[in-house]
Formats: sequence, structure tokens, C-alpha cells
Amino acid sequence: MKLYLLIPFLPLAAFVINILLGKEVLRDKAHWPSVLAVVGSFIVTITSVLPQAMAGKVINEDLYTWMLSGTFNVTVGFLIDPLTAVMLVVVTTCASLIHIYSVGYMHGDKGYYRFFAYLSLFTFFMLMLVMGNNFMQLYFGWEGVGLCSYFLIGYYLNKKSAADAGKKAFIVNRFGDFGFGIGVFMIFLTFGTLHYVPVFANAAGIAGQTVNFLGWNVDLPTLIALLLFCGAIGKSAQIPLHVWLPDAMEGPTPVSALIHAATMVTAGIFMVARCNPIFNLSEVAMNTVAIVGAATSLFAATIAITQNDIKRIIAYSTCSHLGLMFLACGVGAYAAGIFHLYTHAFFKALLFLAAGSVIHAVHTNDIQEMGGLKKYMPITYAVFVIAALSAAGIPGFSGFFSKDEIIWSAYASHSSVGKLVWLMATAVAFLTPFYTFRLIFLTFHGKYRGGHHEESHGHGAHHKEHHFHESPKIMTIPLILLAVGAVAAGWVGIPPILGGGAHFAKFLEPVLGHPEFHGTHAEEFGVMGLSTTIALIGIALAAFFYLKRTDLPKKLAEKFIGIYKISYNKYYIDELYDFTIVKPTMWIADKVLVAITDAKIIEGVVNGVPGAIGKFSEKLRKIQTGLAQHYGIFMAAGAFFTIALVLLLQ
Amino acid sequence: MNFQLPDLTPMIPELLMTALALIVILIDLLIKKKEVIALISIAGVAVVALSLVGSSGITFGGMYISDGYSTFFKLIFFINVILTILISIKYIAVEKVNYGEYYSLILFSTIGMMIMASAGDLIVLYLGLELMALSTYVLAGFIRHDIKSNEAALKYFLLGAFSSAFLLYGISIVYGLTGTTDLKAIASFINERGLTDNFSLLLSVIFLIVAFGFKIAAAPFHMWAPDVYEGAPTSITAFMSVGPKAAGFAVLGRVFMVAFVSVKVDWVAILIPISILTMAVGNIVALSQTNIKRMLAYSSIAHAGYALLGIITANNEGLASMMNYLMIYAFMNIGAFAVIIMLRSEGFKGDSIYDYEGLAKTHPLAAVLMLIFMFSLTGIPPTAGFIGKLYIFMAAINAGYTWLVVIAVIFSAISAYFYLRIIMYMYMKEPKTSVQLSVSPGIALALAITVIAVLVIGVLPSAVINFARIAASGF
Amino acid sequence: MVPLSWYMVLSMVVFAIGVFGFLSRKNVIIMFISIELMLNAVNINLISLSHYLQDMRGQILAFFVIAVAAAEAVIGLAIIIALFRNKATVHVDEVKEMQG
Amino acid sequence: MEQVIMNQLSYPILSTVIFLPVLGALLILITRRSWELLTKWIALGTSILTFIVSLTLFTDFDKSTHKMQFAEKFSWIPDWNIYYFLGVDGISVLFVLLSALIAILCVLISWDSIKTKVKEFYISILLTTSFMIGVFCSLDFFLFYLFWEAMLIPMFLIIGVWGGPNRIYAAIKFFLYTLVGSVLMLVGIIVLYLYAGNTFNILDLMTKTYPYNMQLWLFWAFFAAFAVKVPMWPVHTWLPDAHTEAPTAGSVILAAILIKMGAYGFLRFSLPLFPEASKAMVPVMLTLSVIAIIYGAVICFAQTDLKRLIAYSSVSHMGFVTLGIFALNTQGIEGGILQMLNHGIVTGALFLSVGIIYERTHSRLIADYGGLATPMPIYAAFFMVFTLAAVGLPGTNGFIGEFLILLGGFTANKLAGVLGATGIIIGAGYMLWLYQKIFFTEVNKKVMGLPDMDIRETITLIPLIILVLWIGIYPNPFLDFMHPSVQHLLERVNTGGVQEANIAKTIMEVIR
Repeated sequence: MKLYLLIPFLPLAAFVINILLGKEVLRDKAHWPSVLAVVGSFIVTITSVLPQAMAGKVINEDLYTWMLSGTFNVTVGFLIDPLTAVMLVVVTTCASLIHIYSVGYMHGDKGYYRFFAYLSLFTFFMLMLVMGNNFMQLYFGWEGVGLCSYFLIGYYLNKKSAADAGKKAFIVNRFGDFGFGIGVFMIFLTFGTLHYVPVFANAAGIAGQTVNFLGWNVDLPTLIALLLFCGAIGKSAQIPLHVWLPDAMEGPTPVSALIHAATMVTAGIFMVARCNPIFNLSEVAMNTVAIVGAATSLFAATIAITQNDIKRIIAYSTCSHLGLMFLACGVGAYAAGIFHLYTHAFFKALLFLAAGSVIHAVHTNDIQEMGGLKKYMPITYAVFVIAALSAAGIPGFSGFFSKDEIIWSAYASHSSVGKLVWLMATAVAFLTPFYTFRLIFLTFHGKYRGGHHEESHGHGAHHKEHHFHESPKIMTIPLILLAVGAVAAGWVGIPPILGGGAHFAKFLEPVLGHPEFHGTHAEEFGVMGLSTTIALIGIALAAFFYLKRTDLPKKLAEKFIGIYKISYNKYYIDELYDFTIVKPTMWIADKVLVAITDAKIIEGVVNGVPGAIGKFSEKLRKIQTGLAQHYGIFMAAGAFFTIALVLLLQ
Repeated sequence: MNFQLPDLTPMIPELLMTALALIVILIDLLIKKKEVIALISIAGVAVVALSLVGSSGITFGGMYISDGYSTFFKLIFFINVILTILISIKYIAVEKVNYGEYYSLILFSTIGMMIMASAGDLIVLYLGLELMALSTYVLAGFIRHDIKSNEAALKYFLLGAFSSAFLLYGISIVYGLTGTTDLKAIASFINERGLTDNFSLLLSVIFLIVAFGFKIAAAPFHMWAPDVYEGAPTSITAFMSVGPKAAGFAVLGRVFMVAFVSVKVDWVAILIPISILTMAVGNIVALSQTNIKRMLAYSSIAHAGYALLGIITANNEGLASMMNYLMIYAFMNIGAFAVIIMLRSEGFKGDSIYDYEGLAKTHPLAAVLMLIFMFSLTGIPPTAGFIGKLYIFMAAINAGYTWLVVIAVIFSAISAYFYLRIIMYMYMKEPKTSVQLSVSPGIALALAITVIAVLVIGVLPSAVINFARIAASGF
Repeated sequence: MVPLSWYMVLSMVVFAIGVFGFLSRKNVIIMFISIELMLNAVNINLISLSHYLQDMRGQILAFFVIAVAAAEAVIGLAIIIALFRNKATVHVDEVKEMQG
Repeated sequence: MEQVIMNQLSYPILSTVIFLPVLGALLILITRRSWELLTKWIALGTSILTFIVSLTLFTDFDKSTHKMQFAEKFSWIPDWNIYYFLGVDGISVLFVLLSALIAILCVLISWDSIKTKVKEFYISILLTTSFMIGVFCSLDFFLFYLFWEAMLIPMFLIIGVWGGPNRIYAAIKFFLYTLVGSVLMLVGIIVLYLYAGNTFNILDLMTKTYPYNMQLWLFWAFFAAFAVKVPMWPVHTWLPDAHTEAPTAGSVILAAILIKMGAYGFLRFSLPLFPEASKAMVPVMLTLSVIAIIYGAVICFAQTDLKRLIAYSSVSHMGFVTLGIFALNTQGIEGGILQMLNHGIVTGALFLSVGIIYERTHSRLIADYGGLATPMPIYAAFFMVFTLAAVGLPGTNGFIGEFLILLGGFTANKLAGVLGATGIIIGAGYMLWLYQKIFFTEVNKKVMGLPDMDIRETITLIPLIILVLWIGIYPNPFLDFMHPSVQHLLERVNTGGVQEANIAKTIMEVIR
């Protein structure tokens, strides 16, 4: 019995149990199988897999052959190396805590069993994704988590916006998967296999090769890397496929925490890191990754500052942080990217769950209708601040170490792109604390502003301020545990310059390699100091705007109405897609394909030819006049013409 | 002078048939129940059919030939006559023309066909043809009190006589050119004198084609057919659509393959457009018909077009396929007409295709039978109609007329529409009028025979194909 | 002696007159007579050829033609009478119950 | 007899499978019209029995050889050298099984919904089943064509008699459309027969080499028949009408089996008989396939009718199949075959599902639904699985097929692979759009309080769910059937060389 198999299959079993028995038998106990399963996975991860990985043991085993067709042969197999181990820790930890949190958050919901079934299924797919030893299994998990994301976003079945958001997430992801799939094809065509080990072992051999792709001669590693990166863009919500993530907040908050912050959306980073031997071969691809990451990071941050939906702000923040991770990968600092992934999982999950706790209490998402919640929800407030500080990269908190490492890597990488993205990252370092603390100040400080109109959740009842109370223990305990993570998780990767051992990066070095940086200690301190200072300024500015001069934001918004609107409307990207892709497709389907091609052209021929024959038939029967002499004339004429013909031909 | 009676063995069936026809006339005077006459006729025809065995030979100095070819056609005629009589028994009573002459006329007409099939000489051919035609004219107008029947008879008669004149003129030219009317002698004369490029010969060929084309209802000599088929008593329509057509093909095959074999190229070149035209006119005009008899008339024209492909191949295999086709056509067409006749009852015409609406609900068995016949006429396996077409197409492709077959199959696909229309009315519409079926043991038997034949030949065609092959090879 | 071709031409002309008569005259009786003309044209042909070829077949056939024509006449007139009883006309254009 | 392995069982299994339904039909024929329940039970019993018998094919199939197995050969029409020749190989065996399975489901789903002419209905269903199985087993062209065309008769009736409001138009369109294609194939078959020295034996015909020009002509003749059946763009327009108007069982048969016969025809006949022409026509075929994929998918967005949407999605999915087949490599063809199976299962299941809901609401309009997941959660769950399979989600059968096809397609022609892959995006779009319209958002008044699926309906769908997941998770038992046969086929395609000298001769022969 291979113990690690329990990790993915326990949640799967929980899913099966829940889907079969949940509705009728388990009902409000439906969380038990799921929670037990995921905690079981967590325990196996911590007790068995992690120590093995720490000991440098790599597991690469096939379970069974999945598909076999000619030379195409893929298996269901598992690769457990340090990278997988990190991911397993992240996934099982966050998943366990969020499962537990959900017991409280979802309590009394009519789709209780369904929720936990989906969560378990998601956990299964996510674990399969990170544990697979080949691209097919990666793809399996990849699409699987997307599916669960679809289910969970659209969890509130009767809410149209939820259904729309789920669908959008799935379809937008499909765009990315389209590229990813083709990338997988290219890998198979190039290497003849889809298993990581042989592919990466031979990756160096394709350096510099060109291939004809749809008429263009392109560099083979670049092509493969960029195609794979398409998938990452979709899954990790990067420009231009980021549009689904904010909408995905329609799902229950634990879902946002688990799927849209801690785990699923980081699959893209995991994949890029996993494929680093390929990415490393192509400078173009690396730069693309870095620039897309940096751009998304900055872009999402600028949107976040004007949004009012508590979860959307955090969602844009997620986008932004994911961008940072890509930025790290793009400059070759994969370990830094994964490190940020790891710390981000804690503080972002915490942010979401804390936000969930708030929403649970006030039943609205709009921060303009909150305020002054500090006194009612002290624990929530505390963990929220911890998470925010971590996200803002305040020294001592997890986020600081990872973020700093990314910014330093960007600065220290030898390319000009590195310098550019460093500047962008620094800007993000300013914006992140600003919008995070804007959120905190608007939510927890000041006076309560809500209650003057119907809540968006449709619960119907008016919630007077004094009704607010702290969430139950089953929710706050996971919050506290995550808060511990948000503070301390980063301590495993304290850089040498601050007296740490950078254990995290060393642990991952066998998989991700070690980037070469040029830079002095002085520079490193400088960069670190700059970003920290800037972060503090960000917080201060937020405090100034939203605690001191609360009238100022409105005035500024009115003054720079154009910029404000662009930011508030998310750069009109959704509208742009609607206008360039969705609408034309619908229009073509309806007005061209149905109305013209099918109805007029093809059916025109299909019905027209028989119709013409029918008309001709009606005409032709007219020659049958009923007059015997006419018949005789036809006979005679037939004879005559035949004779004439024969005469002519002779 | 030593008068020696020629060898009469080859003629025994014809003689017996003549005797039978005469007996039928005679006993008609004695017997009131006309059903008995019908039964006697059927029994008689059965006996005549038995006498076919061992009747082969050539007599009257080559003027009369009884070989496999003629035997096969005679078999078709017998099937035709027996089935026609079976479906007539009740029908002519319903039409109030229950006279004994009806049966004897059918028998005489059949004798004419038999003579045509066996004719080795143009004179004999002409006599047979006229005997057949004259009897059929009368039969077409047999419902004397019905104006449509009169009209049918008149048109048939006028145009038939007109076509006979062409036939005779053609014969006279051939006679003038070759000095003989014997088919084999004509052939050898043409060969010896190298007349293959002679225009007069071609003229006679054209005249013969006009006459035979009239009999088989090939376009543009088909125009009598729809009117006559519609107007004639339905049983006679069934009879005419099979018997005279088959007889026409019999003489077409024999005259052209024996006498004019050396000008093959020419008559094939003439028949090809005729065949295409026939398929086109038959199938296309049938699409817009609302009278089922008329529709089947056009269908019958179209089928002549397919069968012509067998002649066009101008080889034994083609002839065999043509014969096979006609045999199968006899079953499926008479079967279809039998269903039509069932719908005819006192005060109800039952020949409009709208009368078939909802038949599957009121009379499911009749509908199923009609369905089978319709699909067979379309040529959908596993019915006999498919075998017939397949054989024809195989022969034609083998002779190199792939393009012609492509045209034929496309027309056959078009034809599916009007056959399907009947099925559609029967199965997919709700009944509007309550249709009374006039069922009789005779019709039941006829339907049983035809449907079994259609299905059995459809699945196990070996016997028929084999027979047709042997028959065609021996000539 | 009259050359054969004269007979042939005569026959052809008579046949053509017959065809034309059949196609142009509306009276059924006259149409029928036109057919008789055509048959007789054939007979002219047959008999002259028979004489020319010194062969009896042509004449034999001519006799048959005459006999058959007689039978045809009988049946034809019977049909015309049957029609006349139902519809008092011998005008062929009026007999167009069925068409199309 | 080196090409075939004669039937080793003690009974002629293929004949049994083919003629058991006919026997059932005859039994129904002689039962009294008023005994409807007995009629249904006979139909169900025969179809289940057929399936059980056919299972032997699954278990006893020798997966190590490409040869035709369970073969039966008897002289049938010696005059034309026609044999009653049956056999299955890795390409066809799965379809025999699928046909037998679908027959059961069709009987089950029609149990309550067919109320008129019950007797005729079940006879038609059973006969269709028989003929369909016959098509997949025939190794003699004559026999094949017989089944191929004969199937039109009951199918025509099923659509035309028990179908929707516009059923007559649909039925006639279906019949004529397919007939026009088929008759052209018939000409092709005859040409082959004569050229190969009067044999209809498919295996013998496959060993011969045909001149290039002849191949080209015949390829198109066969194409006419197969493309209509598949249906490939642009001859697809019969499908939406037929699917939409047919009763549930009819749609299921159409979707699951009938349109597979076209693709099967390409595999069984076009490729091995005309390898050179096939290779030459690959660009054309790939183009048409890609157009079908995208066209069929995009047009789904404009549909308002539930069944019509699924019908158009079939066009798209079958585009994948032809794409795979004409990729002419192992992955493509095996993916194509598997996708045929998958599409049969999934689209069959979707039509069954639509039938279940149609029975309750008698509406096919998407707009008449909404929020159905609330009253009918189990149904929603089943539908979801099939939707996902249609979308090609990993873990379902659709993924395996589409992935292999696209891999094969991509290997053969990158552009075709890339464009084909866009179909996956659009596919997700319209299927989820459909699912949302029906199951999510506010509960439409028309569906309020509808009962969830009953036992019979659940039993109907369960086998298909099992297959969806089985093939999705562990497709090898199915893929294993195909390997040797596909390998053999590819060898034939790749080595079926052409003698240059023959070309001139053939032009004469074919065109003459």
C-alpha cells in the first residue's frame, strides 16, 4: 500500500459518499466525510510525504496506464518531489482549515451536502494536479479543478449572476486550456512522451530548434513554453484572461478562499515552475511571463483601489499577487514565486475567510455599507489586519519575505526586463497596502453606514448595527490558525541577508534550480528598504484618506473622473470581450449561420432542388394535355427528331 | 405435294391457352357464377404453365421459337394473368361489369403476348402484338358505363393503332432491304451485305423503336399510359402495366439482339436518350400526381426506363437483368394494384392518394403491404425491387455505362419521394374518411403471393437470377 | 414497268398523309380512317416489294394487315360507340377527362 | 481464410445478435394489438437478451489480432458470388455492443411516451436495431448495403409516425438525403465488384490495388453516402430536423448509432479500399471536418430548441470524428473510433435526458425551462455528467476521444489540430449555456414541482453514466480492442501503393 495514494483518494471517496448519501442520509452531517478525508490527507502529507521529500527522496510511480494509442502512452502516475511536497502542504493545510471553517459558514444551507461534495471533489482534482507525473494528469487535474470551480461559483443555483460567473470562469479557462492543450501536443510531438522526467531530461536538446507552426518558423522552446503559459494565464487569471476571477466571487466565501486564492489559481504558477526546464530555454518566453505577471499585478492593483465589493477587492489583490509570482518565475526566480505562492496561500485565504466572517455577519459585500465593525468582531478584525500586513509586505510577516525576494530577484536579474518589472513590482508594493488598508478602514473603522436598503444576498431581514456579532468558534479557530500561518509561514524562507537560511529555496533547488543574481548586499538592503518604505507610505496614505479626510476620496474621484471610471469599470475589459468575442459569435451564429448559411444556402439547395423538381413536375405534367392527338404529335415528333438526329450524325 | 404438319410441340402452351380462352367463352354461356370462370381460368393457366416444360424448340421454319427467353417471359405473363384474375374477381363485380368475356379477353391478350415472346419472324410478331393489343383495347374500355374507361380505351386504341402503323412501316422497310422477315435471316443479310451504315435500315429501326417504345411506354411514346392507366379498370391497369410492357420488352430484346445485332451501336445510341428521358419524365411527373393509379402509371413509365438499361447493355447479362427486373416488377406492381383495388368499394373510388390517409390506423395490414410494395418499387432492400435494380445496374456498369447508372440512381432517389408520399399518407396522417376494404379470398391470395415473392426474392434472389441468366444465355 | 421507287414514294406519301390526317383531324372516325391510310401505305409498300423481290412474304403480311385492320375497325368502332353512348361526341378534343 | 477467424463458439453469435431482434419483432407482430404491455415486455426482453448475447463478443474477443472474428460465411447468392459473411474486428465490435445496449434504453425510454401504434413502434425499434448491428457485422458488400438501406425503412417510420409536429418533413428529408448518398455508393460498390472480378467480399476487395483515378471516383461515390450519414458539413441539414422531430428513441438511435455508420463507413471502406485517394483527399476532409466542428458549435448558440441544439452539437462532435479518422495516424483513428462510441453514449444520453423532461413538459423550447435543478436535482446531476462528457472534461469519455483526435489531428496537420481545438472552447460555451438556461437561475413556472426521475428513467441512464466514467477513467479496455485493427488499417493505407501504368487504363474504364 502506497500511503501517498491516500492523499488524493481520500477526498475522492468523501465525494462519492457525499454525492450518493449526502442528500438523504447524511444531511447536516454531510461535512464529516469531507472534513475527515481532507484532514486525513493533511496528516498523510505532514507525516509521510513531507519527511520523505525533506530526506531528498523522490517518488515517481505509475498507478496504471490511462491511455495507450500507438506510441502515445500516458499513465496515471505520481511524482512527489520537493515542489509537489510544498504544494501538498499548501493545499492540504488550506483545504483542511477551509473545510472546517465551512462547517460553520455553510451551516443550514440547503445544499450543504452538495457543497462538501464539491469541495472534496475539488481537493481531489487539485491533489491530482500537483501530484501527477505527466502532463496529461496535470491536464486532468487542471480541468477538474476548473469544473469544481464552475460548480462552486455557481453554487447558488437560482442566482443568475452566479451561474453566469461560473460559466464565464469555465469558458475563459477553456481559452487558456486551448493553448495549454496545444502545448501538450507540441510536447508530445517533440519528445514523444508526456511524462515529466523524460521530457525535462531531454529539454535541453531542443534548445535553438525551430519548427514550422501554422506557417511561421518559430523557436521550438519558445513555442512550447508560450503555449503552456496560455494555460497558466487562464487558470491564474492573468491579463488578458483575468476577467473571470472577480466574477468568481459569486461563490460562497470559503470557495473563494480555497479555490480562488490559495490553491486552484496558483496552479498556473505551479505549472510554470514545474516546466522550468522548458521555460529556461527561451528568453522570449521568460520575458513574456515576467511582463504579463508584472502587468497583471499592477493592473489588478489599480483596479482594486476603487472597488467596493469586499471580495472583489481581495480577488483583484489575488490577481495582483499571482502576477507577482509570475514575475518571479519570469526572471528565473521560480523558488521565490513558489515561496510567495506558499505565503500567499495563508494570508490570502485568511483575508477571504475573514471577509467571509464579515459577510456572514453583515450580509452584504459592499464595503461602503459597512464600517465600525471592529468592536463587534474583534477576532475577525485582528486576523484581518494580520493578513493585510502580511499581504502588504510589512517586515516580519510571511508576505514580506516572499515579496521581498521577488522584488529583489527582479532587480537583480541581469536583463533590462528585470529592471522594468522591478519598477512595476515596486509600484504594486505601494498599491497593495493602500487598497488593503482602505478595505480595513472602510470595513472596521468609522461608523456603520449600511442598513438603508435591501441587502444583496436576499436574506431579506434588516440588520441593525447592534445585531452584529462575532462568528462561531468553528469559523474563528481556522482563522486564528491561518493567521499564525500568515505571520510565521514565511519564516522558513528568511533570506541569508537577514540572517535566515533560505531553507525554502534550498529545499526546492533540486527541482527549480538556482537563479544567478548580480547584486551587492547594499543593493539588496536598498531594494528591501525601498519597498518596505513604500508599503508603509501606502498604509499611511490609506489611513489619511479613509480615516482622516474621508471626504477626499470622493473629491479625488470626481476630479479624476476619467481615470476613476476606468479603474472602477475594470478598464472595460469585460465590455471589450463582450463586444469583440461574445456578441460577434452570437451574431454570427444567429444572423449568419442559422439565417444565411444553413437556412438560405444549404437548405436553399437541399429544399430548393426538390422544390425546383416539383415545380418542373407541375410544368411538365402540363404537356400531358389529355388530347390524344397531342400524344400522337409527340410520338411522331419523337420519331422525327430521332430520324433527324441520325441524319445529322451520319 | 406432301403436306406435313409442322412440329407443334413448341406451340403447345399457346394452343392450350387458346383452347382455354375459347372454353372460357363457351362456358360463360352456361355458368352464372362468374367466380367459377375465374377459377377455371386460373386452373387452366396453371396447366398451360406446366406445359411450358418441354415445349422448347423451333418450328414453322424458324418463325416460331420457344426457348429459355420466351419461356421466361411466358412465365411473367402467366404470373401476370393469374394475379390479375385473382384481383379481378371481386373488383369487376364491384364495378358492375361481371362478364365472362373479361377473362377470355385477358387470356387472349396473354396469348398475344406469348406469341410476341416466341416470335422468330416479324409477321408473327405483328400478329401477336395485334392480338394482345386488340384484347387490351377492349379490356381498357371494359367498364362501358364509365366515361373514363371509354376515354382510356379510345386513346389507347387510337394511339395503339397509330403505333402499329409505324411498326408495319418499319417492317416493310426491313423487308424491302433484306427480302425477308425472319429475324435470323435479317441479321445474316445485314452482315453479308454490309448494310450497317444504311440509312433506310436505321429508319426502320427507328420505326420499330417507336412501336415497341409505345408498348413499353418509353418517353416520348409514353403519353397514352397515364390516361389509359387511370381510366382503365384497375385490375386491367395492373395487367397492362406488366403484361404488354413485358411483351414489348420481349420483342424489343429479341428483334434488336437478333435481327439488328450488327447495328447495335446505332440503336443503343438511340435508346440511351430514350431511356434517360423515360426515367426523367416518369419520375418527375409522378411527383405531382394525386391519383394513385396515375402516379403508378408514371412510375411504370419510369420503370421502363430502368429496364431499358438492360437492353442498352446489349449483351446477355443485360437481357437477363431486364428479364429479372420485369419478373420482379410484375410482383410488386400487381401487389400495389391489389391494395388499390381493395380500397375500391361500392360508391367509393379510392384512387386518390388522399384516400390513403391514416390507412395504417384503420387497416394496418393493408398499409403494411402497401408499404412493402412502395419500398420495393423504390428499390430499397431487402425487397425484390432492390435486387431488380441492382442487377440492371450491375449489367449496365459492366457494359461501361457507369454514367448512365449514376443518372438512373439519382432518378431512383427522386422516385423515392412519391412512393414515400403514399407511405406518409398511410402512416403519418390521421384518417379522414372511413375506408371500407373490399377484401376477397382472391385478393388475399394475390397479396400473399406478391408480398411473399417480393420479400423472398429480395432476400433469396438466386433462383430468379439464375433462371433469367439461363434463359437469356440460350438465345 | 413502273420502277419500285415510285411505289415507295407513293407509299411514303400516303403514309405521311395518314400521319398528318391522324394528327390534324378532330373527328375520331376520320382519325381512324387516317390510320387505315397508313396501313394501306404499308400494304402498297409490302406488295410492291414483294413483287420486286419475287417473294411471297410481303403479300402474306399484307393480307394479315388487311385482316387485322378489319378487326381493329370492329373494335375501334365498338369503342367509339361505347363512348358515344356516354358522351355524345366523336370529337376527339372533347375527350379529355384525364390529363396532367 | 487467413483474413478471418471463423466463429469458434458453439452457436453463430453474430447471426444470433442480428436476428434476435427480428425474432422479437415477429413475436410482436403476432401478438394482439390490445396487449400493449406484452408488446413492451417482448421488446424489452428481446433487446436485453440481444445485449446479453452480444456481451460474449466483449469477453471472448481476441484483442491480439486484426483479423475478423466470430466470422460466419455461407454462400448466399452464388450467381453474383454473394456470401452471407459476417465478422467483427476491433473497429466494429464495440458498435455492435453499443447498438445492443442502446436498443434496451430506447425501449425503456419509450415505455410511457409512445401511446399510439405501439406495436408498430416496437417492431420498428427492433428492426432498426437488427439492421444496425447487421451493418457493423457485414463483410460482404451486398449484405452491408442491404442492412444499410433497410435501416432507412423503420427509421423513416419512427421519425415520421411518432415524431413531433414537423415530423413528416423531417422524415422525408432524412430519407431522401441519405438515399441520394447511398445510391451513389451503390454505383461505387458495383464498380468495385466488377473491377475486382465479381466479388462483394470486403476482405478480398481490400487486398486488391485500384488505380488511382478509379480510387478517386469511388472515394467520392462512397463519400456521398458516408458524409451524409456522418453528417459532414455541408450535408448536415437533415440532422437537426430529424433529431428534433424524432421521438426520443428515434433521436437516440439516430445520434448513438445511425450517424456512426457514416464514420464507420469511412474507416471500414474508404480508407482501406482507396488508400491513395484517401491520402490525396486528406486536406479536403480535414477542412470539412474543421468547418463542421466550428460551424456546428457556433450555430448552437443560436438555437432555441433543446433537441436542435444537441443535434447541431452532434455535427460538431462528428467533425471531431472525421478529423481523427483523416488524420491517418494511430491516435487520430483510435480517438475517432472511441469518440464515435463516446458520442453515441453521450449524445444518446443527452437525448434520453431530453426525452425524460419532454415527457413531463411537452416542450422542447429552451426558454420554457429554467431552474430545473431545484425540482429535479437527480436529473440535473445526470444531465451534468453528460454535459461534461460532451464538453470533453477529463475524467469523462469525451475527453479521451477528443484528446486523441486532436493529438492525431495536430500530428497530421497542425492547423487542423489548432482549429479543431477551438471547438472545445465553443463546445464548453454552448453546453454550459444550455445547462444554465435549463437548470439554473430562477425556477420557471412551467417546471415548478415536476417530479424527479423515476426508477425506470434512472435505470435507463445509469448504464450510460457508468460508460461515461469508465471510458473516461480507464479507456484501455476499449482502446485495446482497436490497436491491431487500426494498425492493420494504417498499414494498408500507407502501403496500398498504386501502379502508375494502370491509371490511363482506369480513366477509360471508369469514365467510359
